[in-house]
Amino acid sequence: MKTAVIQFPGSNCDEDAVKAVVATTGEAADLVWYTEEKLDDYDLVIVPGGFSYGDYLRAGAIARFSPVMKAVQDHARKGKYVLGICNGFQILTEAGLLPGALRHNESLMFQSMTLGLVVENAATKFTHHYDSGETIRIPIAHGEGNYFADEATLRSLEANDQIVFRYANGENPNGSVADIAGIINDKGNVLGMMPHPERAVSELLGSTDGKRLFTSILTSWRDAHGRA
Amino acid sequence: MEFQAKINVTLKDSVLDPQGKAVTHALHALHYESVSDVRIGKYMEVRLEAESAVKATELVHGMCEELLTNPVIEKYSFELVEVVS
Amino acid sequence: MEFQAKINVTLKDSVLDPQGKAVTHALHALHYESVSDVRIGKYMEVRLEAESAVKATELVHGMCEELLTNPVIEKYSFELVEVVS
Amino acid sequence: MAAHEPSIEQVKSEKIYRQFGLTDAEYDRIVELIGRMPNYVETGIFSVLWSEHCSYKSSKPVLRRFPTDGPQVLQGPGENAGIVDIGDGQAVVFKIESHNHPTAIEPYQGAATGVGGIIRDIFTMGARPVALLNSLRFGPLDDKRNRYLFGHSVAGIGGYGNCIGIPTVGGEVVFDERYSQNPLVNAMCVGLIDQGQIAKGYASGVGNPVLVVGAKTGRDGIHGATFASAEDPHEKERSAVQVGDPFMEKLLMEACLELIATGKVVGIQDMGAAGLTSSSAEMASRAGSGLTMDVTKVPRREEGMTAYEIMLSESQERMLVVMQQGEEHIAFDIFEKWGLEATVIGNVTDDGMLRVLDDDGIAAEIPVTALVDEAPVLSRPSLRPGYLDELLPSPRAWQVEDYGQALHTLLSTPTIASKAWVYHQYDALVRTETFVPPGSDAAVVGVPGTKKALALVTDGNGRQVYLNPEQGGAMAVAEAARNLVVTGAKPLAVTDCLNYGNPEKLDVFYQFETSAQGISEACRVFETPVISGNVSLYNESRGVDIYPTPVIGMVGLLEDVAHITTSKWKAAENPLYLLGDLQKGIDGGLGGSEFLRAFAIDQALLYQLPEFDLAEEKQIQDACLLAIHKGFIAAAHDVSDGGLLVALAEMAIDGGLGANLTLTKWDLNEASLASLFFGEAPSRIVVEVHRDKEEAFLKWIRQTGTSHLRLGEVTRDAVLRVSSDDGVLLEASVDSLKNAWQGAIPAWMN
Ligand SMILES: Nc1ncnc2c1ncn2[C@@H]1O[C@H](COP(=O)(O)OP(=O)(O)O)[C@@H](O)[C@H]1O
Ligand SMILES: [Mg+2]
Repeated sequence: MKTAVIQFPGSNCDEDAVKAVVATTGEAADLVWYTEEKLDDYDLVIVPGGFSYGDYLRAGAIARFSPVMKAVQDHARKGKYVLGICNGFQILTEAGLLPGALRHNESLMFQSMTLGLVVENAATKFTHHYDSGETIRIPIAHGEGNYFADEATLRSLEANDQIVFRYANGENPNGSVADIAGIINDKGNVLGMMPHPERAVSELLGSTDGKRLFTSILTSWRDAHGRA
Repeated sequence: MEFQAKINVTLKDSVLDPQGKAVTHALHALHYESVSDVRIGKYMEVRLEAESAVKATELVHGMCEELLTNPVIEKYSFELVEVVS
Repeated sequence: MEFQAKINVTLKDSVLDPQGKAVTHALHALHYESVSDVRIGKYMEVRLEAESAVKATELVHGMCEELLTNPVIEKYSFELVEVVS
Repeated sequence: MAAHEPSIEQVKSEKIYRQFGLTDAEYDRIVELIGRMPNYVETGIFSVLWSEHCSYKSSKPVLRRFPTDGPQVLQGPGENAGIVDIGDGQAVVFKIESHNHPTAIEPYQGAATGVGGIIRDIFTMGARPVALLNSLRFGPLDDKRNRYLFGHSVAGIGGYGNCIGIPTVGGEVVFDERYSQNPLVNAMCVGLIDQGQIAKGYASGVGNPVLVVGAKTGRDGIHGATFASAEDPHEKERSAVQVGDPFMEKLLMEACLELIATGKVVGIQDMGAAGLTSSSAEMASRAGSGLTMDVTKVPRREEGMTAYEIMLSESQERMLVVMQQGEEHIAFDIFEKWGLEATVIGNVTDDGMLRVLDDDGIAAEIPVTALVDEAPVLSRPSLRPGYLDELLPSPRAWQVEDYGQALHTLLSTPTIASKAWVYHQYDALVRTETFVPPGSDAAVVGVPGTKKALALVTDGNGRQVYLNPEQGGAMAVAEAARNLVVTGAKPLAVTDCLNYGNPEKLDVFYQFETSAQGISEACRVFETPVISGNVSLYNESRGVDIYPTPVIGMVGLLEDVAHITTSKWKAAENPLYLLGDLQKGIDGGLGGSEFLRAFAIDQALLYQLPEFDLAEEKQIQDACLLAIHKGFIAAAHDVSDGGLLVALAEMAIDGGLGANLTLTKWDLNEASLASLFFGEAPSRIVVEVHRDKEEAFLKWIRQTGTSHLRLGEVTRDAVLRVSSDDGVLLEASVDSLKNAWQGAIPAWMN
């Protein structure tokens, strides 16, 4: 499995994502500069966290127009994997790859802490190594993670099992509707989440609960490509 | 011709405005009890060159829809003035 | 009487506006090359009760200076309308 | 000369130099040095370079006494930041800086640009910034304006660090009336570097091009440096506020590190206080060269800027770079890749002159030595303040109705309470090397690719320094070292931020020089030389000075991440020990404590501090560190603000476990319990020992001759219980302690 981690000028979790992919899957990951127009060689594209363009105007608003995003759109359309983490999730919603929008946290404060997430859907290509309903601990760090979608969108997200992660009971840090922390598109190949699984991949970092996200993707890809 | 667009971006009525709520509280604490509601949005001043006011209006609508607002949660209105130098 | 104040808050001209700068660049990249400058500020709609327009104007000035703006870097202007229900 | 600028004669006759903060004597000295009367631009240049902020004219003679050498020191004070060897060809680069005055005017931007400035100091050296810390002082939270200053400063610190992607891993916050008018915001940055990559601020090599890189220059912060030294920030002109652009700084950082790595950079320096003026003068001074710069080539954001304004602007996110001649294109290419400007504005000369050109020719021409080497040095008079000799012996006895209640109250005083409200606004984990995030004694960040890690801390206690400047200064260093040691790290070196009131007052200057003396002594004992630092004077408003508040930033090394130790209790039945002398703790009494401040604020400044012995402190720290390295210790936490019970409560809350503590055979009558529980005598550490290693620990600790006392053991039952022979003295559920401790700051702020 080949992974591309997109690097916008203000990305800052790009190297962390590379490290996490290498550490958890043993497969290589490349940093890909935002001016790149082709991602054909890659199986998984990670849009990492950070402040792509200083997050001026709205988080992710400017990044979605950068050249590489056309390639990310293509990649997604072909059914290949796209994972947006934090700022990456914001960019994917701005780009229309995922429904809804991320508003300022209700507290109006940036919030950074490790908290509980409930795996709502463990049947996706990204989460099948988790148990459904399991609570895992993953760090968050964002100022605009307050997920919003209108009634109709919410209903269809629920109906199609597209809500993949919710903040555990009482731990919603930002006011997201329905405690939503991560969603997947209807085709099941684009996942966006505010928490940072790449920050939970070793005992030293305080949690290893992020590992299984990456290993889930790897085995999904291997199964689909008939590799061991 | 040079124009200035004064654009107001606000959250749609159906979207909660925590900032507005916080400011309302703060105003009450400062003894502005007669304030009943505050909504907070963005204000942008954009200077641009265009052949005509019609063309400029078109351009401003374009940039509002493409970049300056997120239609999932926001709406906008603007006023265009010609800049005479 | 009920009033609505529409307040625009902008950075003073001499103060750097990194947001405006970033948005200008982005607009250029989106082929709105004719945009020469963008300044980004805040827009607020405040509803309040007051005996008269004069009194309401006074109140709005008060809250702008006390809370809604930081006079060290920002300036503001507003428009007052009576709300007839 | 630009239109409307005062003439040379007017500068003199109308004493315009006074508005810039120059004295008559200083003006005369300038005339003598350059052999003529300075014009307006030259006067402005002199005024900023000779300001307290840039010239250190009051503090220089005092700073010279700091120990700055050691086998580990690769770069001491004098560069943009100090550098310390951590082995294997790598080094750690760090410095602390104040942004107090700007914060008082515009807390969000003031704090944010403070962070931006200190980050530039680190990557200027060629180092990759890996961690940020801060040290904050505000007035009490029951005041609305204090809450505004505190809330916005914290948001500004987070806003900058979070965006640029450097984790903010630690710091401290203290609330006291003395800081209401003069809040303190000190920011520290730590970077890592390969020793071969070190860059310096030298403008050498005749003909080499001088470039301005990064942001465009505007009228921001003109005279910020003088303003930083001015008495009352509120009177200061409003245009002096700078706005930070962390996104721009991120680009600038990446571009500069890429540029330095090419090896074609001769010298590089960030533009901090006094912008182009101080960066160019300092770079020329270090190299003994001259510089000629054409300010019309400097990219500007605003129209009609004069030479004066361009030279003095403090626009953020800019650097001055000297490249090897003919290699400019390397800079152009790299900066273009990052979407930034790099512009040649002049070149290095050998005539020792700082020469500024504008449209009209020469706007200023001053010998660099006159600006830098000849800057005034003051030997300010000082006088021991009378209050010091009127302090009463520290009281041991205090009437306390209910120790449990008193502990809850102490835990909910904002200075002691959990700072989670603060550090939850900081991204502490970006870079995925933060092994101990905020919330323990010191933060730990890994050194990528090795088993090593750095432990980082900032510490200071203004009230203690006020009560005993020399001892208080030494205690600040000791506390910083102790916080590193309990984390498992060996202290390496110090950066210091010296925040004081008006140095023209004899007693303030006494506090300054005497506390610096204490810092020096302690740094010698701990073998932690001072490698960088910053001085902030004139923290005074309406005649009231802040407490003398030296803040110590200290960095320690863990050779192996396996030694990382945190303060939270780990397992039930593990024994708890106190390292240090319990009787001395009792005898030390309540002088200088948070307890007095909380329960008898009118007496908070009446008493002497508990005794402090540097040699004893060092011995206890050495023993603690060795015990950790020998694998005896499950958790360790020093006794500081709030005293012994607060330290125990913090360990309990973090671990979610309780403890049974039995204090027998001590003279524990009413007359000594308060000081045992709440006194703040230094040199004490609580350790949780692995149950199966208790015997080995005891055998070993006895051999070292370290005072120690078994306090009791950890319990699964989350209750903190303290008893004596006479029965239970205190019993409190850890949950209720936790609520008091965690709820206090949010209750004020949300
Ligand atoms: N301003 C701050 N920024 C980041 N972390 C902070 C800040 N203030 C306090 N902390 C963190 O809270 C914890 C407790 O701080 P403090 O009570 O000062 O510790 P100590 O008494 O051990 O010096 C530490 O981990 C510290 O880094
Ligand atoms: Mg401590």
